[in-house]
Amino acid sequence: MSKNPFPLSKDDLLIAYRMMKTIREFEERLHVDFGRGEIPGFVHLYAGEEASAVGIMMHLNDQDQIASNHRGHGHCIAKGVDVKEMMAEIYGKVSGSCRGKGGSMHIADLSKGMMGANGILGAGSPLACGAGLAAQKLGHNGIGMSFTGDGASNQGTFLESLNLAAVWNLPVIFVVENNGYAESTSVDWAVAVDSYVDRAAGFGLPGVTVDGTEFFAVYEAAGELIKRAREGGGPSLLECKMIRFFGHFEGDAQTYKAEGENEYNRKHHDCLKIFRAHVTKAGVLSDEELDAIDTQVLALIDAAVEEAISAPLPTADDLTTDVYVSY
Amino acid sequence: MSKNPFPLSKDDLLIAYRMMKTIREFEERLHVDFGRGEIPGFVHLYAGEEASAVGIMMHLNDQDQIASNHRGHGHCIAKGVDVKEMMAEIYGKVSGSCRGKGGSMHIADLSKGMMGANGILGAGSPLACGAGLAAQKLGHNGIGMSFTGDGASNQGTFLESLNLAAVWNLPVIFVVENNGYAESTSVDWAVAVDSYVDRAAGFGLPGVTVDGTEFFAVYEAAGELIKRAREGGGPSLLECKMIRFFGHFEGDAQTYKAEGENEYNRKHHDCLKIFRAHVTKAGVLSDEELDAIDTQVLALIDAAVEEAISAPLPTADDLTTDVYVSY
Amino acid sequence: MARTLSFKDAVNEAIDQEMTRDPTVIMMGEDIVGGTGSPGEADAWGGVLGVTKGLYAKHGDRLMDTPLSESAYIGAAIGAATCGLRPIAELMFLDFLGVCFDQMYNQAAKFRYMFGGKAETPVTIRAMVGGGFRAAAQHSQMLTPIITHVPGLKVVCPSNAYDAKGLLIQSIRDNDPVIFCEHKNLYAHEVDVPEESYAIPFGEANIAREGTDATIVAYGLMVHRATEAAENLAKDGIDCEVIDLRTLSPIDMDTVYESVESTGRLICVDEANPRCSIASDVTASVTQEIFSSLKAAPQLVTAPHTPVPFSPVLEDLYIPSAEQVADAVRKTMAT
Amino acid sequence: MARTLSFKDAVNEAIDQEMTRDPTVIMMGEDIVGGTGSPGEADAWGGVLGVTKGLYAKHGDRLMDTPLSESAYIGAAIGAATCGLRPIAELMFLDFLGVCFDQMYNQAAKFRYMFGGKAETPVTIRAMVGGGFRAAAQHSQMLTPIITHVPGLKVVCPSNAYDAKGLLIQSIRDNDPVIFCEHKNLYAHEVDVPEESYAIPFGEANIAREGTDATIVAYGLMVHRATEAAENLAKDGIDCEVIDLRTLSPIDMDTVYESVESTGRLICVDEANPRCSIASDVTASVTQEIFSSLKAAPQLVTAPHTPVPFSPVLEDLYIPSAEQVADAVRKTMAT
Ligand SMILES: Cc1ncc(C[n+]2csc(CCOP(=O)(O)OP(=O)(O)O)c2C)c(N)n1
Ligand SMILES: Cc1ncc(C[n+]2csc(CCOP(=O)(O)OP(=O)(O)O)c2C)c(N)n1
Ligand SMILES: [Mg+2]
Ligand SMILES: [Mg+2]
Repeated sequence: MSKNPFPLSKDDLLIAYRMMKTIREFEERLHVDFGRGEIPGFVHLYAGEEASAVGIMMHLNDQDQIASNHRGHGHCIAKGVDVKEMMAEIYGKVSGSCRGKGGSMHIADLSKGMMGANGILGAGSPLACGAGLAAQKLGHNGIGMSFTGDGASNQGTFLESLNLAAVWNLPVIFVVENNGYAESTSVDWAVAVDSYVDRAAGFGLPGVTVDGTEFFAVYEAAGELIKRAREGGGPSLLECKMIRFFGHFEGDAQTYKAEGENEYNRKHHDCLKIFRAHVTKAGVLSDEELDAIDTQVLALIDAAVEEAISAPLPTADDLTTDVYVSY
Repeated sequence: MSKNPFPLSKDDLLIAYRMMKTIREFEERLHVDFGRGEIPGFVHLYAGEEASAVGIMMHLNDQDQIASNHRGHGHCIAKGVDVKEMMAEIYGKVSGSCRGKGGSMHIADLSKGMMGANGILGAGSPLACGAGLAAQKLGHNGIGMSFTGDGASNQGTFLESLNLAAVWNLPVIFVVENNGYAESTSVDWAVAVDSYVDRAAGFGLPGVTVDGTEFFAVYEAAGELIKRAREGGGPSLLECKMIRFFGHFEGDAQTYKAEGENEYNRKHHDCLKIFRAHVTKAGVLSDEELDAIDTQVLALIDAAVEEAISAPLPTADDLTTDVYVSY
Repeated sequence: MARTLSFKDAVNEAIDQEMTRDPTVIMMGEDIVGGTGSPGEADAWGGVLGVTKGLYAKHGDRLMDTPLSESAYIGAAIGAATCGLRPIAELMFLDFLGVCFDQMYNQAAKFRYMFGGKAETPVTIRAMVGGGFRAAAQHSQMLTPIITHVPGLKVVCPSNAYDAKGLLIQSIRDNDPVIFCEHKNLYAHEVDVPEESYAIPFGEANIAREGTDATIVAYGLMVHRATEAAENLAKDGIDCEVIDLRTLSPIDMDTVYESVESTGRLICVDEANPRCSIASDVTASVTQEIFSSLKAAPQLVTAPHTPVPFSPVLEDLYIPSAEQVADAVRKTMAT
Repeated sequence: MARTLSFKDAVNEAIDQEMTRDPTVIMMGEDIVGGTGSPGEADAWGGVLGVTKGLYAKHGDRLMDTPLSESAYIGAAIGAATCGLRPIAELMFLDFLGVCFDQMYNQAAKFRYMFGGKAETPVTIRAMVGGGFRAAAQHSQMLTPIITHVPGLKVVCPSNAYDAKGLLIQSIRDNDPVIFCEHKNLYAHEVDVPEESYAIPFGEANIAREGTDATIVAYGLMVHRATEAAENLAKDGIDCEVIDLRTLSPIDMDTVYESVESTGRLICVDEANPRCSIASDVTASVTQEIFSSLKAAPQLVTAPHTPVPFSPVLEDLYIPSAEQVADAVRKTMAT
């Protein structure tokens, strides 16, 4: 086997691939099951964007906290939230990550450093500042990470947070996952600046733009910014340009997209295929190794769905618990 | 008399001086009367900052609308709101601009294009976008102007408005009146960017910084941006660096300022003195002409106070009127 | 001419007719046109559930997509309303009011009073409300009590397509700021709706069902639960009057008083959380004003004091049911 | 040892003692230190009315000034609360909640429920409330009903320095998000306050005055108006009980029920606007739960349904007076 030219060990490459693949299959499966009418509520899928979540999260530990958004499954999985519990949550079962009370848009697990998906655009950015502040005041070297889309980058909460993080020199990184659309509206129209580097500069922050379909590009850029933040260098912004394979949410007819756009992207800009090509071409991982992971992941997702379906529902008692710690 | 080197006619120079002087005396008088316990509520004085309001407002007509902030007296006077009604308002009288219901922080006169002082930081910026939108949709060439301080430039409402105005290409100008402090906090600390030109650029807007104690600098920069907006060129940001002669509000001990700061500024950075020096040195206006205005302004303010004091108070009937147009 | 129309289509028609009638009416919101700047179809969405679909084709740039900046665009709608336009702004879900509430309650609601009667703010803010969509804690709330508390705001929450059309037309024409609440679980509900334009005045409750034994007061989706309860109770010989408030501010307490004066019994049904709710508001007014007419303790039927849960089983328990309403009626009848 | 302390100093002392006791307590807000980055005195303000003055000298960087970005820093306090700190955030005036409300009601309030009990959010948000300062429509509101409506938030509104100290200490120690409302017109009011630290449990109303003829329920400044009314009525032989709710959520209805069961008469006094108010909330609960104890129609005394006017004469008419309270008592006694 040839020398590993990548900044990750072979083991870590396998972990990264497994995570990305897990996200992909989780989402593909939800897409199918939603179409069959088995999933309640609003479901926003992360398929196509996996390299961003995983490229970043490979640098984080449980002490680091992330604040996610409505499109949160990928962030959750990459941050280590239990996949079966997630699936059960989305099915509204009491065995879910949030005992069935949260659903797709509110999965959280603070013990894993996942502060919560969020149904309110931009709302996670101040929360991530809070995570950074806690790290700073408690004197550990954890960081806070805020994940928003291109659309949410026009929210006051997000913009105020850039300034606050800069003023307080917080160990926080603002990831803008730019998939070109906010619902049906184009980023080119809605975000009045050509480059997020300039938007960051408007708040005195360094900004970096990367191709978010390239795992290694994300991994390297995120690594530098995270290292900087851990060492007291302060906040920064990371834009990942990426592609949303599905509609805004399940049920979206996507007529605002160009003809053939999804097919083209699946073919040429699939971050999983790109990753596979890199690592196999370099001879560090083999197709067999990766295929084996694929099989295991599929089995995991199958099991997760089966267990979710057969898991018990919450009962009337659950309705009024967990509001207050004490009241 | 020598040739007029200024971009305003002699008549307009006299008008500008009279406005600035009116603002100054209005505020100086309030400072004294507040100290005597005669003025209720929170009062934020504009003294020292007159060149900004007047340098800008000389370009505007009644169709142009401005959205002001808590430090609004200067904007009101420069926009043509009746000085006696303003004084009566601050005294809580029924003859006031708002029938005594608004007070210092809520003076408005939409017929003069004054959409209101505002007690909520940043809240005027979206409203000014609305004025620009109305002009755009109604097809007249009016503009909207937003006035905020350096502190309020960190509010989400202000920041969102920059983006919205850019995306909709609204005829709106965002004036940041940077007087170095937000209450007691320094702009250098609280605004995480060295130049407002960069903050504007983060939203794709042109930004200009001027010395706001120099009437002519403000006048020229504002003129260009306003012309641009009227002609469909879109929004922009104008930073006026200026000096607040008094405390944040009346009653502020100002211990956060440097020793002698106020005295030094009064001596060297008084926009009225600077204006007088320019126009008399150029031989366009004489000290006698300006002194005559001073006398008239003092008389006006005296009369305004006297009338305000003797004006009738609102009565119980006024308490529950003017909430709805119909209910 | 009347035909059957869904709530959703009634809203669309009201906007269409008012935009046609009055050139100063404009509309803005997130994806209310849809596809702005995107490579595909223009007018791709018509709002997240397609309510405004087709209006762009008719009225063009008078409908505007917005960036995801509720404070800025709702504030802009409010500012424009004071400057000669009559804007409709869509706040996708009323649940999002937390990012733009200042513009609603400290600006729009207060201009007229703060400015001594010298400003008018004819803005309509449309927003989806309510549960049953399995949309969880941040997309399912009934925040009507919060906005009803605010003096200067008018609050509308129709229960059917007929009222939706007439009340939305009135909202757009009204010279005060109006928050127009559309229950997402009523969008598909159909009733007869005239084609021609009509306005339903604010502050006039509708007696959805006449009855003599007890008065059930409700609004929005709860009108249907109340009516269902009344139909079921009728089988047991209990004859309930159901009052649909239609507008929460102004509120038509006279109709409520008249009804309770004749029935002597009051049940208030509210999909909102219980504390400081519309249910408590109506109950308090009735007991203060016509206490001696009451034959028994008034009953409040509301959601529990918790956020809205996601799991369908829990959400179904959360939203007041016809059964809960019937139980409350039976309780008042027992004394 | 007790000595006389003002409400303002009691707040300061509570924060001081908790910061000394617990290293995870931090505090942030606009100018709560004052002078950050400015050339003059550090700790120049201690908040806009000097409430936190002196704390920076003792606790240093654990008190932090903020940029004027309420959503960001209050959200940061909330986020930090889920990550091991116990932050106190000052929202200068509760009137400003419109620019940061989402963080309060959709985030802090809902985490625990949405996340299935797995999050705790021990954050305290201090804010000034109420009128009488001639601060006009956007700085004088009593928005307690809006926050009390929200499940997941606890709401505290003390009427005196003793309660302020004990309830603020409890707020900081409490593991749920608490909105701590400080009436700006009570800051100078003094009572005996022990030097040592003590916590007053939530959900325990205080009987400010015992009486047998009628029950007056109030909170904050209104407790003083109610007590004044009671003293005046006593001269006419009417003996009122005055209940100070102290915490609005949780609310101690048992104490109210017990009192009304013995007096048979209820008057609710609320500085807030009337619709969906604390007054209507308490009235509705009483009528639903102990209807048969009521001898007469309950009376609500609130501000009118208008914004707060600026002019001192109008503002004095706006805020419920002891006279209005007494009139309401007389009205209930007449039947
Ligand atoms: C405050 C707020 N406004 C609007 C919405 C409705 N909404 C949910 S997702 C979305 C689009 C978000 O776009 P973007 O931030 O680019 O994220 P993406 O969906 O592309 O991942 C909108 C408008 C919301 N959830 N919260
Ligand atoms: C949303 C909001 N937050 C806080 C305040 C309190 N406040 C009033 S003025 C002020 C400082 C404003 O500073 P700046 O914007 O620089 O204006 P300046 O007073 O210097 O003219 C603050 C914090 C407010 N009125 N509104
Ligand atoms: Mg996007
Ligand atoms: Mg300033």
